Formats: sequence, structure tokens, C-alpha cells
Amino acid sequence: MLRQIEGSRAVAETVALCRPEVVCAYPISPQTHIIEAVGAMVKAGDLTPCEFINVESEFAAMSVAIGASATGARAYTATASQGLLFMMEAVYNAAGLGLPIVMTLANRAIGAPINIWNDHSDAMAVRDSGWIQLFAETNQEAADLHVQAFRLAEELSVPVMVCMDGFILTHAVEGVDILDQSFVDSFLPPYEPRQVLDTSDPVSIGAMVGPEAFEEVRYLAHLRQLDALERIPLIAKEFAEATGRESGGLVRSYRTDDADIIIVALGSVLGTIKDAVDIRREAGERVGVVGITSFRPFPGRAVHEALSHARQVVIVEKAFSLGSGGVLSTDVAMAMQGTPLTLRTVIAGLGGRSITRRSLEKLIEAAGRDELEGLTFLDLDNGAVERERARMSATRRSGPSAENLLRDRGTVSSVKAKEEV
Amino acid sequence: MTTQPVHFYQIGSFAVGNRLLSDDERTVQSNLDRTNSIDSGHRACQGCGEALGARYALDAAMRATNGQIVAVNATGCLEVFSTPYPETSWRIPWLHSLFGNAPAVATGVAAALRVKGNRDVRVVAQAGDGGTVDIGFGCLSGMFERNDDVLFICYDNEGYMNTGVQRSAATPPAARTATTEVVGPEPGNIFGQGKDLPRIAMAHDIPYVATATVADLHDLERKVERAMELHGARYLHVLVPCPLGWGSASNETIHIARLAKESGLFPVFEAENGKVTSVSKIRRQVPVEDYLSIQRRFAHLFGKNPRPDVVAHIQEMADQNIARYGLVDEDADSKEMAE
Amino acid sequence: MVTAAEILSVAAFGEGRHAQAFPSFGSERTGAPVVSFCRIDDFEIRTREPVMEPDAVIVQDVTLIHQVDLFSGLSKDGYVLVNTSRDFDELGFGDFFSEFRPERLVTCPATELALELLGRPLPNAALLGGFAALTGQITMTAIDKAVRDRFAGPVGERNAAAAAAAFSFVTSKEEELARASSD
Amino acid sequence: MEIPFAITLDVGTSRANHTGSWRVERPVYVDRMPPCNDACPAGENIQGWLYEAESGNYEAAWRKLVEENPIPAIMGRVCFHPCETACNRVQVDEAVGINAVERFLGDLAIEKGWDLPPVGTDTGKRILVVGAGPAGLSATYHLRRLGHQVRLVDSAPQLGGMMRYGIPAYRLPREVLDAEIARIVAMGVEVELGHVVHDIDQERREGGFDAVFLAVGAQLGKRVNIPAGDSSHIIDAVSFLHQVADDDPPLLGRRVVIYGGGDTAFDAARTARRLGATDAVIVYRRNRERMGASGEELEQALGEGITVRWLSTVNKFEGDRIVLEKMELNAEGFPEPTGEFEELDADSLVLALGQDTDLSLLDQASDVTVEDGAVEVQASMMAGASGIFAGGDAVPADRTATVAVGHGKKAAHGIDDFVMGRIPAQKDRHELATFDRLNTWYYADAPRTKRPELEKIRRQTNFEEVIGGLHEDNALFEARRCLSCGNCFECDNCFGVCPDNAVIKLGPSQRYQFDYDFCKGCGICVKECPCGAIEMVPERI
Repeated sequence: MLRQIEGSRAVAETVALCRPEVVCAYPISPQTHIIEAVGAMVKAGDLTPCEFINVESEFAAMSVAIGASATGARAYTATASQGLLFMMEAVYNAAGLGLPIVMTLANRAIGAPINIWNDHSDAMAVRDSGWIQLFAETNQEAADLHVQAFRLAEELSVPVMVCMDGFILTHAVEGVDILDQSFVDSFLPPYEPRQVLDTSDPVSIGAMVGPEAFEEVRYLAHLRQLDALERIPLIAKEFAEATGRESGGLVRSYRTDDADIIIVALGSVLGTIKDAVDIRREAGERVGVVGITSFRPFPGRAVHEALSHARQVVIVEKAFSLGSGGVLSTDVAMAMQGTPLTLRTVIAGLGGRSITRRSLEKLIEAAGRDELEGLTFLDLDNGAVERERARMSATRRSGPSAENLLRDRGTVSSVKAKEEV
Repeated sequence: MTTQPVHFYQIGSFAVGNRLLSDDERTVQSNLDRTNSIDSGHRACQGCGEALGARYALDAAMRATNGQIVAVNATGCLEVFSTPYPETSWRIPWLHSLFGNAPAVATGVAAALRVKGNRDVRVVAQAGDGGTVDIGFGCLSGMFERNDDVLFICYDNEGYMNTGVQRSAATPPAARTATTEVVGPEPGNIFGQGKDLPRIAMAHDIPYVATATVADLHDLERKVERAMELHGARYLHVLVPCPLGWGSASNETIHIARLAKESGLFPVFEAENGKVTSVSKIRRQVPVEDYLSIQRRFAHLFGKNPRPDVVAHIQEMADQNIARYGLVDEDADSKEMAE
Repeated sequence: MVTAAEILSVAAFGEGRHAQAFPSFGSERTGAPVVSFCRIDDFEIRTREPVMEPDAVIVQDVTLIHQVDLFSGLSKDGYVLVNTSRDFDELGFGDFFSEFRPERLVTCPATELALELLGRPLPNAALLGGFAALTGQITMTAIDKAVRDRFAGPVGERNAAAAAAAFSFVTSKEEELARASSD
Repeated sequence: MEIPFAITLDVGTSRANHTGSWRVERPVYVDRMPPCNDACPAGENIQGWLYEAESGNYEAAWRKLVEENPIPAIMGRVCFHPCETACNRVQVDEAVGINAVERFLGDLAIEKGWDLPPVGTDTGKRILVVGAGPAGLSATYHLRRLGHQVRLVDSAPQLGGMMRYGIPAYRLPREVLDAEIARIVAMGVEVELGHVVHDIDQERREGGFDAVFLAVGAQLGKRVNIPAGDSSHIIDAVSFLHQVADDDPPLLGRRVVIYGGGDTAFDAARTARRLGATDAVIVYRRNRERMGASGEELEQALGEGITVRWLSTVNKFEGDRIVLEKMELNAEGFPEPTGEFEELDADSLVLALGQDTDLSLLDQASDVTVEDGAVEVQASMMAGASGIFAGGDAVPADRTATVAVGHGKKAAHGIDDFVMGRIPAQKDRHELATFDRLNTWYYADAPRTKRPELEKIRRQTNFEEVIGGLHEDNALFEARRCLSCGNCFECDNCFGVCPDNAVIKLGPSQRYQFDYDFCKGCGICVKECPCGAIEMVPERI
């Protein structure tokens, strides 16, 4: 049923439809609304049987999920940012043990400086952990992806992370069609664990594996990720046939057929990019968009097919690898090896910086003029940067940059603004 | 009168078994059909107290639950020597996740069992002292506070043995470890109060907290059985000497554990809902020297430059325990018989 | 304020339109200065950028007007609704709004109405009533329903009452203005 | 379930890893000689029969006991139990009341009418046993079990020798004596009483005996020359006690002085008291420390109102007065006269200065050496190579009934080897189970509440019969105090304390065995074995 609700609420209700048996909660913005809502449903008896456990840290949250999943229960949790990093060790462990846990990641920047707003640094930090990472473009997709995530996770015994942009999606109120229970039950069969702690059939799970077998174990995990590349589109297709909605899948293209510039991105920014693209199209520019839903496993072939006919690809990323550059860009570059394609990386929206349609239009124009450098930072305040660099070179104890930059900006009152005009 | 308790006096009273006892009066370890939850072929060092303690505790838990036990294990010696691919020594369902998260993983297992309505199967989490008092401390406290239905067993060998004998918050004062070498003006581990986890556990007012050593099997098994009668968070702290880390002879393991108790350095007691309900009295009191002097980790206290001051300090610690728990009984024998 | 934007989006949704409401994400504490946005459209709303060029600005906390640039991007044809019992001159804008259309500028004592009708200084519903009266972009019926959806029972009643009161307050103010200009 | 590769493993698979290869030393189970057995002159397997008694299996215990000693009810009364002196438990709390349990078993056997083990299949050999005291009876019993025919002769009208004619009835009730002797006789023994052997060779020849065992004892009371008036009444203790045993007690008067410091002196004194003497005074030339009798006996005697004059000799006995000379011990501890005298009223003087053996029957015997009144014997108890064996008080050794019983057994086996023409088998003794090999932690002390009762019983044991011995429950208790030194009593310690589950329990009374596939040789089992029945031996590497 289509309802005007907050993204977190939509996700919480959909997760509940998936009948999780153990849910672990630890508060961290911007994920908190999701877990609060699930907790309320458990407490009210609307989600049962389900153990809702208030843990003492994210590390414990993932650990509880590990124990529950290994005992054959469908386990769910949600986190963001620092929380994900705090549970990092357990995140790798869950994947290593092949436990089909599903976790919502409300994407948020990582400090210092502490910043609660959206970017993709957290997701990128765990991209090598062995988790499947699916990025939602809208709240509708965020909700739908959870159903597919449980299905996928349990089919392959691999944990799945549904990434949705913090605040931008989690806190946005918009129309979302919430699935009904009978459909979810038919789409998502009860959890059949591949391995389980069972007193009638005891096994030792989590052995120490030495050089003689470790590489094989890792390779087998990689093969499971490749299997996921087969399963993800099929599950999305099956979902689409039942719901009529294009949710999930590996990649989605928009107006790329004749495009010679294609913008590649993850998550909710795709909407704004599409608006910008439409406007540039009106101006006669042949530009399109490719959104990547499955970041891990990375759909190299699908990306190659989606981009190979373009002249220039501009990857807009909400995270980057300091001292190197784009993260997604590296994967795209790998996928496009051997093509004459020009690849451009644009870092945008870090720490919640708004990515405006305007800026994107300018970006596309610049791309059209082949003026983009290899690595660009969208709407970077070069003045502020220069002033701070000057300060730093001038005095050793120039103080923390973040604070200096804020002081530079100051605040502007309505009236002052007017006077400046 | 012929049925007078043969049990706890006369011949072999404190021994593991006694052919004069009826089967149901026997310890688990004296029974042919004991489960050997951790089986032969494990790679523990000669005379490993932890291997022994783990079998004692889990076999007892198995008997108490008719074999319905699931074990969670923190990283550490026990985990490494019991499950190196391709062999495992465990005969029970067993899960190893990480070093610091055993209590939380156990919480998850317990939650899953509860949600599936599986009331018979009980959860035991086990870790060394590092996984308990240091890296696992946060999760353990959380598990206690939620009163999850888990028996957490700490096998305390007073250091990080698996990594080559480094100091933990359970390492006693003056002890030599690889990170508290016997150099400088105050050789060995610095004096601190250490982390008295049993008392910290009691402060959570959980249903059951107990300490035990591998030297008193009857006591250890009784405590495991008691713990299994109760639900909620339960904590058992077992002293397990480590020949390698303590620098003791491999055949001294049980003897040393006994001296730890008889000197008062390791108080053996049990508490329910935060209150001490029983203590194992010292039966043949010994000065701490007797305990310290047979371990190379304390050799520097008795060597060329002996440190009677330090030994005296350690004796004070023992005396404090004796006072705190009333470990010395005027009529120890009859007390012990009464038990 | 977040609540206001949300209710407004729900009201629009109720009228079969596409709507999107979101806060200028900040700390979750109530009381901290917050901007929130609402888009209403007849087509799917894809953009996720904040509203850069608002058609209307509702100022809930009048004390902010001298601290933050509240009206950047607002066109001369834009609507302004300020929660205050004073008028624009008293607020010290001077000739700030000189080029704006006066019938699209209104102040409304929403907080006072709330105190009177809810007994609590929560002006959201009242402001939405005022907004409906000022802009005509949304019907009072839709606001009334959305408010009652959001707040159950008597609380809903009282909020709806506050909204209605503000609606008639602004409506009468507009009528006054119309009369004045027609004179 | 099909489990993930490497990360998840099937249970118990580590048994494929044979950690036994780490071992440099291996534990092995041993049996050691318990100090009680070691100290028992009769060579009883005390730990063995206590083991049976511990489980309340008294008949089995008694059967194990009479393997070595056919007269436990008697020994349980008259033995001075060196076993208890040697008992390791002394160092934990106090010795196990072995003697008391022995007496309990002996009495129970009489009460239940248990028979001695069957006689052996007839060898056709005939053995002459001269003297029906403890040595003779013991020899007879063992010879019969070995299948030899025995002719048992004694000069006295009844069997028992010194047990009947030396030990007063209050220490050894005659019905007990008779019962245990009867059991031996019932094995089929030719008995001739009142028969004095004058020439052993002749007796042997005429009787066609393949061997002879001389257990004639020492019945001649030593006499010394004491100046005495004709009226003064002097008698030697042996004759005195013998007459008492014959129910023909001599009249000693009210004031009796007994001269000597051995068991006999005390027997005489205490008997005199029982015969009505108001004063029974023991005069002894040495001091208490050097007295021959046991402290236990002294205590009991003093308890009965007997007095002792230490460091005194009888100088003369005239009329109703005895003159004593005070003595003092020199550096070597020998008593020397001081020239100080004192007087003592006395109606009679009993001389208890030791006994001599009447060996006149050996006068004709070839190659039998007699040295200061005793027959020289070899380890087999054979005197010379002639097939003449001797034991008991007739040979140089402590003159106690227990020693005699031991001699009898030894001689019987010596005779067996001799008549069957066997070379005596060398029996190698197990290493001694010394206290330091025990882990006494595992033995609890008896509860304090229980101790007084036990001590009382232990005291009573060798005391007047009016107070009984142990009864079943405290006998069981007492038996269970045994530490089982050096011999496994199946406490399961090794089975329990092995960190590698490398001990296999074989089931009740089957003990254990090591699983050397997994034993890493840590040695905990050895250290924690309560009774020291495991030892480490180096591996050959």
C-alpha cells in the first residue's frame, strides 16, 4: 500500500515483513529511527516471534547477530559510520563464517572531524569484508532491497548490507509502497541454515585455518560473490514481475543509449543527477546516467556493457581514498580496461555537503568541453583551503583545520546578506 | 552406619572418584561414560590446566543438561589448540567468532534458541582471562546487565599465553610476563589491584557467580551443576595454571592451583544475586611463598636479590581475601565434612 | 518544524500529488535551529538537493531572522509567513521586503494561538493553517486531515483547531489587505 | 549437514592426532610394598585385606588375611602390631587400627564359622612338627595347605604353647584360642599331646618323617641366685603363668614383687593382681625407656594399680622383706650398683628374667648348631642341611607370637621346597611405599567428633575382654582409614586429572591403563596419585 512515510519507517516495516527472529539494536544517527521502529513493533507484539536485543555496542550488535544466525535464526541489525567501523572485526567475521545476516547501513561520513551527515565513506571502508553491498536510490528501493537481501543472503549463505543515504533517505518523507505480508512470505522462504549449532548433529564452527587452506577458503568466498552476480538480477526480475517495480539488480541505465557522456554514481544522488541530465539533454548534450546498485559484488561485465559505447565517463563519488582518489572509479576502471574511454572522478557531497542540480549541470557542461581533470572535488571552497594552507605553513600551531574553516565562514544574518547584495 | 558418608573423609576422600561410592554419588570425571567434551589429540601443552578445566566444566554441564549444551568460544589458547584445521577436539556444538565478543555471540545463540522455543538447550560461553577481563569485558558486562541466559566460564591462567605470555589485567603483581620483564627497580608486573572479575560480576546482581580451581573437582562440578539449575547470566571463574606461562613443572598444575587456594590468594566461593552464599574454607593453610616459589615467573622474588617486601605485600593480599571471605575456619575439618 | 514539513507533505500526498519532506539534517535535539523542506509536485520528485529557491518560506522562530540568511533564493514573487504577533516593520526588516508582493507577506501569532488552543507552544499546525490561507497551494481540508492523521484523538482536535484559527486569522488579514489596497 | 570447507569441522576428529609422540617420559602403574606389610613379622598382606574390608566384604578380607596367618582372632589380641608403628597414616593423623580390624575379622570368622582354605592335594610327604605354639600351629596350617601330612606333638596336655601357658586369659580368652586351633586341627592333623621328644633324629627315623619343624619355644624361666631364707617363696614367671593356665594357681600372698621388665613380668604382675594380690610391685634394674615391655602394657598395668620400681635390683629376700639396691645407668646405658639400699615388704617374689629353651632333643642331632640357647637357622629356617627346621622362640629372634607365626609360614615353605627337592624361589620384594610417595591431600582426617570414640576402641583392643572390640560400622570406618600405600585403590584420580583423556578406566577392580597414543607425559597423574602407585619412566627415544 502506497503511503507517505519516512524512509526509516518504510525500511523498518519492510524488515518486519521479513520476519527477522533476532534483531540487535544500538543507536547511532542516522540509522536510529529504523531500529526504534522495529523495537516498537516487537514490543507491541506486531512482530513475533522476535528477540529484540538492546546491546552495549555495535561490536556486540554484530556479534549477537553472528550467534543468532549460527543457531539458525534470521538475524538483522542496522548501523552507520563509526558504528560500522566499531563492529568492523565482527563484520568480517560474519562474512568469513558465511552467516546470512542482513544489515541496513544508513550511510554517513566518518570522523574526525566528527560529522553525522551523509556520504559513503563507511560503506567503502568495509567493501573488502565479503559482504554483499546493495545501494538504494530511493526509499522505495531501500525498502524493497531488504526483502531481496534476506532472500539472497540465505540462498548463498553470505551476509548482505543494504546501503541507504543517511538523512537524505532515512529521514525523507515520501510516498513508499509497502509490500504485503503474503507476498513477502511467498518471496522469502523460511531460513534454512547451511550450517547450524545443533546438539543432535554437533560441529565445530570457526576453526583456525592455516596457510594450507586459507587461500582456498577465501577463493571459495569469492566464488560465492560471483554466484551472487548471477542471482541478484534474477531475484530482482522475479521481484519486478510480482510487484511491477524495478528495485535492485546490478546496474540501471538512464538515457544512455546515445550518450557520449555517462555519469556513474551510487545511491540517492542519482535522482538529482537525472534531473540535471534532463536539463542538459534539453540543451542538446548527449548525456546519460548509470546507477550501480550492486557495489559488492562489483558487476564488472554489466558496467562494461553499460558504458562501453560512451566517450567519457564521469564517476560521481561520495567517498574517496585519501592520497589516491575515487574508490568506485577504480572498480569502473578495472571494468573498462582496454577501452579508449576517458574516465573522470568527481568527489562530491562529503559529510553531507549538498549536491545541487546546478553544480551537476555545470559539471556536465565542463565534461562536455573536456575540461574535467582526472580528479575533481565538486563545490570545493578553494579560498578556504588556500587560507588554511597559508596558516599552516605560517605557524606550526595553526590549530585544527575544521574549526579554522568554520571561523572563516562565520554566519550571515538575513540583513547582512541583503546589504552585501 | 555402614552408609555413613564414605564420601568425604577416610580413604581418598578428595579424590576424583572412589570405588566405594555409588554411581550417582560419583563425580562426572570418575564415570566411564563421561562425555569428554574436549577430546584427546588437542594441541595443548603438557599439563595444560585450561584443557583440564574445560573438560571438567563442560562434561559437568553436559551431565547437568543431558547433553544439551552449545558452546561459544573466544579466541585464545583453548580455541587454537582445540580446533586447528583439519581437526577439532570438541564433541559438542561449538562456535568460535572473535576474541572480544564471546559473551555477545552467546547472547545471540541464547536469543535464537529462545525465539525458536528451544528451552532445553543451554549456552556456555568460554574465554581465557584476556577474553574476559580485558578485550571481552564490555560485551561481558552487557551480557550480565541484560541477564541473558548464558553461563560464562573464564579459564583464568593470568595472562595472554597464546601470544607468548603477555600481561593481562588478571596477571598478579610482580609476575614476570613478556611485557612485564624482570628488569628495573620494580621487576615483573606492576602493582595494581588487578581486575577482580568475580566481584565485578557480583556487582551486576546476576543470579550466580562462582570461583573454582582445577584442584577441587568436586567443588567445580557442583558449581557447574548449580549454575545449570539457574537461568539468566551466570559466571564461573576457574583458575587454570599454565605450566608454560607460569614456569612450573607440567606435573604441578593441580598442585599449584591447590596452593593458590590454600594460601588464600585465590578465594573459592559462590554468590547468588550478588551475595556470597558459600566459601570453600582453607583446609591446610600455606604461606604465599609456598605458592610463589615453585613458579619461575616469581623466581626474581627469591633469587639473588630477594624481595621479602614484595612477598609480604602478596601475603597481605592473601590475608585480605581470607578476611573478606572468612576463608580460615577454626574447625576446618568438621566444616569440610559438613559440606 | 520537521513535523510541519512532514504534515504538509502528507497533506499534499492526500490530495494525490507527489510530495517530499526532509529536514536540513542536523542533530536530533529539539530546539536546535532546524530548516526543513517540502516539495510538492504533480510529477515524481527525484532530486535530493535541499530547496535552493523556495517558493515560500515559513519562519517558525522569529529570533533567527537576524542570525541566518533565511530568504536566500526566495524570488520576489515568493511567499513569507512569519510566526509572530508583530508586523514586519516591528521586526526591523526596514525596506528588506520592499520589492516583494505585500499580499504574499504575512505574520501570524501561531505560537500564541497554539498556547491558547493546545495549551502548549507548538505552532506547527497553526503555521500550516496560515500557509494554506496565504498560498492556496493546499486546501484547509487536506491540512485538517493530515493534522488529524498525525495527532490522534483530542490532541489532533486541538491542533486542527489551531490550524483552523490560524487559517481564519490569515484569511481575514489577507482580506483586510485586499480592502486596504482596493481603497 | 554439508559443512563449509575448513571453517567448520566434524567433531572428535582430533583423535587422529597422536600426541603421544610428544612424550619423553611415560607413566606406568606400579605396586609398592606398604610399610604395614613390610613390618608384619607374620608377613600379612595387610593393605590387601583392608582393601577388602573397606568395601564391607569381610569374608574376602578374612580369607586374604588367613592366606598368611591362620589365627587372626588370636593375633588381633596378642600381637604388638609393629604394622601400626610403621603405618604411614601416623604422619597424617594416627595409625590405622589394623590390629583392631584384624581382631574384628578373626572374631567374625569364628562367629560365622568360616572355614580355612582347603588342604592341598596329598604329596605323600610326612612332616613332624614339635611344639604346638604359634610357630608350630602356623607351620602345620601352611604345610597342610601345601598337601603334606603333619604330625603335631607337644609335651603339654593342650595345644597352644605359650599362647595358652604364657599369655593370661584376660588377654586371650581360651574360647578364642580353642576355636582357632580347632580350625587348624580340623584340616586333618595327627595330634599327640603330653608327648616329650627326647631324640629328634630317632623320632624322625622311627616316624619316617621327611622333615622336622622344631617349635619347642622357650619355657624355662631363667633363674638367678638370690640369697633367700627357706621360708621365702620364690617362683619363676613362666611356671607361675603355666600353673594359672592349668587352673592350679600357687599361693603368692597379698604382697607380690615381680623382678624383670619384659612382657612376662607385666603378665605376671597383672595376673597376680587378678589372683588377689593387693600390692604387685615390678622391680626393674633399668629405666622406663629401656624396658622390654610395650608402653601400652605399662599404661594398662599402672591403670590396674601395679607399681614399678625403676633402677632397682633384688639384693636379697629374707622373711617377708626384700632388700633392693638402687642402680644407675652408666654412659653405655648399663645399670651399675650404687650401694644404696632400701627395703620392701613381700610375701613372694616372681622372677621374670627371661626364658631359656630346652634343646636337649638336639643333643644327638648332627650338623645342627646351637648357640647360646638358640638354634642357628638359614633363611629357609632350616637348621643345617638335615631337613631339620626350627622357628619361634627356639631361634634367635624377637620372642613374640607374631614372629613365631611368621617363622611357621616360612619354615613350611622351606620344608616344602626341601621335601619336594625344589630350589627355593627368590621372591623379590616390591619397593617400599614410603610416606613421601603419597599425596596425602586426598585423605581427609577423620572428623574430630569421631576421633575420641575411635581412640577408645583402639586402646581397648588389647585390653580386658570385658570391653569388646570394634563392631561392624566402626571396623568399616577404621578399615577405610587405610591409605592403601603404594597400591591402587581405584580413586579415579589419574582417570580424572589427565588433561588429554589418556587414561582408560577398565571398570570395577580392573584398575586403569594408559593410552600412550595420547599421553603427553605431563606427569600430573603421578603427582596426584594419592597412594603413589604410578611412576614416570624415561621413554627410549
